[in-house]
Amino acid sequence: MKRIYMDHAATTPTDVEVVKTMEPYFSLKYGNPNSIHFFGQEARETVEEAREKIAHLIEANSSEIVFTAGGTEADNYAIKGIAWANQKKGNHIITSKIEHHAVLHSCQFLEKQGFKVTYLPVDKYGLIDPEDVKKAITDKTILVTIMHANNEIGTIEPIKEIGKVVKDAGVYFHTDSVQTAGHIPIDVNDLGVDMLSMSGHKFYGPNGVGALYLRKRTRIVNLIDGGSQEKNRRAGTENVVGIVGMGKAAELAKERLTQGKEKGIVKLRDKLIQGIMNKIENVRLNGHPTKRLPGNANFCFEFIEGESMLLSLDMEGVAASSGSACTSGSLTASHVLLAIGLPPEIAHGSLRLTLGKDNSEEEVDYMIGILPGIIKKLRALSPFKENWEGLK
Amino acid sequence: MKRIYMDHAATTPTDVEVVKTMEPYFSLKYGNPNSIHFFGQEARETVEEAREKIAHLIEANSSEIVFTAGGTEADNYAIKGIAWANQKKGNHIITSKIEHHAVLHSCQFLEKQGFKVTYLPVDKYGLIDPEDVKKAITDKTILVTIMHANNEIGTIEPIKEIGKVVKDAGVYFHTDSVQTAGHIPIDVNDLGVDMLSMSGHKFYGPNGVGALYLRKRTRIVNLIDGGSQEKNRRAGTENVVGIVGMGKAAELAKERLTQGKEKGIVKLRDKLIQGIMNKIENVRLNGHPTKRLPGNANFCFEFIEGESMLLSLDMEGVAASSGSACTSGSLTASHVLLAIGLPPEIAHGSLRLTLGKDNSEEEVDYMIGILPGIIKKLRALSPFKENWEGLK
Amino acid sequence: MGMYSDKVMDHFKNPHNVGEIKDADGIGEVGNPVCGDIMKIYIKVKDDKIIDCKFKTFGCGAAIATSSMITEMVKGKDIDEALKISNKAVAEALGGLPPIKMHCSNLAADGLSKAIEDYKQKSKIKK
Amino acid sequence: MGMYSDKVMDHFKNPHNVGEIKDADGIGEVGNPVCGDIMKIYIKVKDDKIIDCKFKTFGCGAAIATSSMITEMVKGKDIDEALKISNKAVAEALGGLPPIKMHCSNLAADGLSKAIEDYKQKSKIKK
Ligand SMILES: Cc1ncc(COP(=O)(O)O)c(C=O)c1O
Ligand SMILES: Cc1ncc(COP(=O)(O)O)c(C=O)c1O
Repeated sequence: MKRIYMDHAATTPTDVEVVKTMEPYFSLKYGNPNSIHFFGQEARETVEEAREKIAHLIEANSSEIVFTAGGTEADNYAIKGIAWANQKKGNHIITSKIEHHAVLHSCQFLEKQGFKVTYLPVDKYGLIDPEDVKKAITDKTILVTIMHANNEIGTIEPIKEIGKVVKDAGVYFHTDSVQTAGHIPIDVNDLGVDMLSMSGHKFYGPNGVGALYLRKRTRIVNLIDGGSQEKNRRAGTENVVGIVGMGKAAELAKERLTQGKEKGIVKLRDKLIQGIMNKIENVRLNGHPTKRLPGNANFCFEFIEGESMLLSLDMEGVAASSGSACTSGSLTASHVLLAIGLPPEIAHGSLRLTLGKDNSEEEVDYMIGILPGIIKKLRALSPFKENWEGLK
Repeated sequence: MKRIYMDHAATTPTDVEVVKTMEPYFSLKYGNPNSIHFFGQEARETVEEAREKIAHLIEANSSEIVFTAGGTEADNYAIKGIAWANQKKGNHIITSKIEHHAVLHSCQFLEKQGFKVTYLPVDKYGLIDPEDVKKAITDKTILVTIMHANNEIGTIEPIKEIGKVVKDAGVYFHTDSVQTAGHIPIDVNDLGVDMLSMSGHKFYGPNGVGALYLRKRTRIVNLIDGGSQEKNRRAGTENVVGIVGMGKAAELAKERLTQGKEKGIVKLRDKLIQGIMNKIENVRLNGHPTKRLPGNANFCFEFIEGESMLLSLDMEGVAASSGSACTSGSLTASHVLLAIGLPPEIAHGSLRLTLGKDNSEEEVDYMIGILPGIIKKLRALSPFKENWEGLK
Repeated sequence: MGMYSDKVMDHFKNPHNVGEIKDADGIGEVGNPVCGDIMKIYIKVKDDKIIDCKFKTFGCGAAIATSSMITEMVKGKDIDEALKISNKAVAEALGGLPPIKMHCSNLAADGLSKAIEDYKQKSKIKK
Repeated sequence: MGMYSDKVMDHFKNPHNVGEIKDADGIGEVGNPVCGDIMKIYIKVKDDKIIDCKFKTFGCGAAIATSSMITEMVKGKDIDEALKISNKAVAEALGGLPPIKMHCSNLAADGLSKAIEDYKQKSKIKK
């Protein structure tokens, strides 16, 4: 069966060029970068080159990049590390209701350790109001952490505006850029952030590697203690292969962004959104119509549940995702969809299609072609439609 | 130049068979194991197979294996996680003076959070006395963490005996098996441990992946919060490629151990040790003569400093390591060599040669051949030898 | 491969007995839209024997497959026999369900019980 | 590739002026065996000009190379000129040192200063 992948927000295939770049580091150039012999120094050089490339992607200085095992670790490190290092100054953290669990659960961990956390609401598009951030800051606030773009509904937050507010208050500012790094242009100084999380596998790099941008002079305590790697900021033998791969992926992403390639994805996405909205009734687009990630399309289809859509799509060869409880392993619908004001029964009927650089127009057409039939078939099974309180 | 790698304790080349097993998961079978579509389920299955193989290597149940980003994370998770989860029961942790920094610095972090840590001494071979463990346990003790074998001097600790003492006291027991997993037979039930750390790149698997064996019903708090991966025990998109690779490496290691292949390495190691001890004066073997890792040889050469040996060896094509301050990036000599009672100036003159499965007898002979000349040349530069207080 | 057994997928692809029974003798509804699961089971009964059974379900693959399965298992059975069918038996008839689905989307037997209760209630009133 | 510049490695491979000067006019010792670095610099002086300089060093590559380098830099220089040589100048003459080595193994100029001081002390006594 021909398989179409429209789940790039979950993970991306590793670029074949990236794989080629990594290969020699498995069994030939396998040194530990901390070793002073030939093998080690060869690895060291490669790691530093990759660091440069990642810094370049976000217009940072390479000494401000710390490699981690992924986006989740970067988020945990930024949030817990700032909290532990600055607890004498204050115990208050500000975040939003629509953050990734890597951020939310890190905050909840800190609450158990005695910190206080404010979870800001969002509007119906999922946007956070910089004014709300301003109002929430107290003299106990030590950290604001707001995601750059939401992984489910694709909404891009006004980070630059929030950054100004946070800077005025003299508080540390972290953004989870896992969904934006490599996908839209980023300049850490323009955004005004002190920390920024990235994950290799979200932009055609390998999995198991990420990075935290850590602005010079940021007071932080380590999450992972041990050897003196990463200038004493993150212990553990460097994942040379992963780092090399993420570096190459950053280089390729920077090239695509310089060429404005993300605009092609936006076009395909808009075609997908229009096609689906035109052909299917009782459907809603989630997220902001324009302030959204290039590849993200997220819908709610009334009367039906997300997992059943995913199974049906999978049977037709299309890989997609949903915010339904069944697919998240939890019992409640996506916290993001609930935060934008959807009732649970609607939130369960969500479908996320995330396009990548290699999706074609034919694939989008195919999707627009098959979806109405699937929705119709599932709706025929549904006991709702009468006395439905969902949308409207 | 022909290059000889005798630094397998730092990192090992990834087995070519392992690399072959990983390759399809980069760009073809690239799903996120949490996705319910074809790509995701394909990845899920692979991850679970790898988990089985790793469990098999240490005679554990696969549900007790949690994947991490490496040995350091596994150590941090075990130590901090147990401390946080059991602080109502007590605040005392017991470890040894010769642990890896991943353990020592995790303990130091906890000391800053109010925990108390006992650092047990070792004898001249680096052995910890189970009696000392017993005496150190109080009613406040919640965790004992003692390494399975030391990474520098290769000494294998009496974990089974310590395990009995710890079990009698009803305390959690963790062992850092980063240097033993895949190198000597391990049975977690025989050892009597509740937790055991492993690292893929130390036994011909890839870097950036490790695992923590976590005995059922162990009360632990997460180190890395976020998604519900690894049954809510370790968040972050699974590093499928790394996990697959570590699984394959575990399978191959288990095969080698079943065939008793480590005995061949012991033979080579003993030849190396004898050759060097016979041909060079003022040299000392560090670590236990027999209770030591199959591949580990560690010496101190009087009057000279370790880094200069490494540079000289590297010029002759041999990759080795040392516990000298210069190579650790710190200012003091190896804490392990100091703990076994060596004076600093002797500890600075250490050389660690760690053999792997692919080192040949010719390579060992070559090493024995070149080392005396190198030592002689460096000693000619040394201002010591007169009024030397070092060994004896 | 796949999270569900082939039998589950068969029932999901081609669910049996979908629909409502206009003049049903009993209707059972279980689940909660907040959790993403609603099942409605309709039965037609003659001489305390179930002669027809249909369903409508809002829910995941397991919810749909278990609904479909029970409508098959129940036809022609006495209501007392039918009451003995457990959720577990439905899952077994489908070749098992993934662990996380065992307790959330496996409600069809409960739905059937409710439909039979409803039938008993109604027939009491009629008498 | 490598942690050290080619110049450092040249000096490490073939250190210049290794040894002691039996009848040295000044000897300087710096470093600390606890830190893994001891340098001993010997000078022979005539008319306040350094006519010979040798060293013995226990230490890492940088320690050995900087020792070797300074013995070259200093020969034929007036002692006042020689005193002006800084550790940094030695590192520069070697094409730089890795950052972590700048402050630990880069002591040769200090050793030389001590040797010159020793010479001055001794010559005072003689006078
Ligand atoms: C917004 C966001 N933050 C954090 C993460 C976590 O990244 P990873 O799974 O690579 O650790 C993800 C993806 O899962 C994400 O989309
Ligand atoms: C005994 C021991 N523990 C822990 C570690 C840390 O492992 P990793 O560097 O893979 O995180 C190492 C190796 O560096 C080790 O030898």
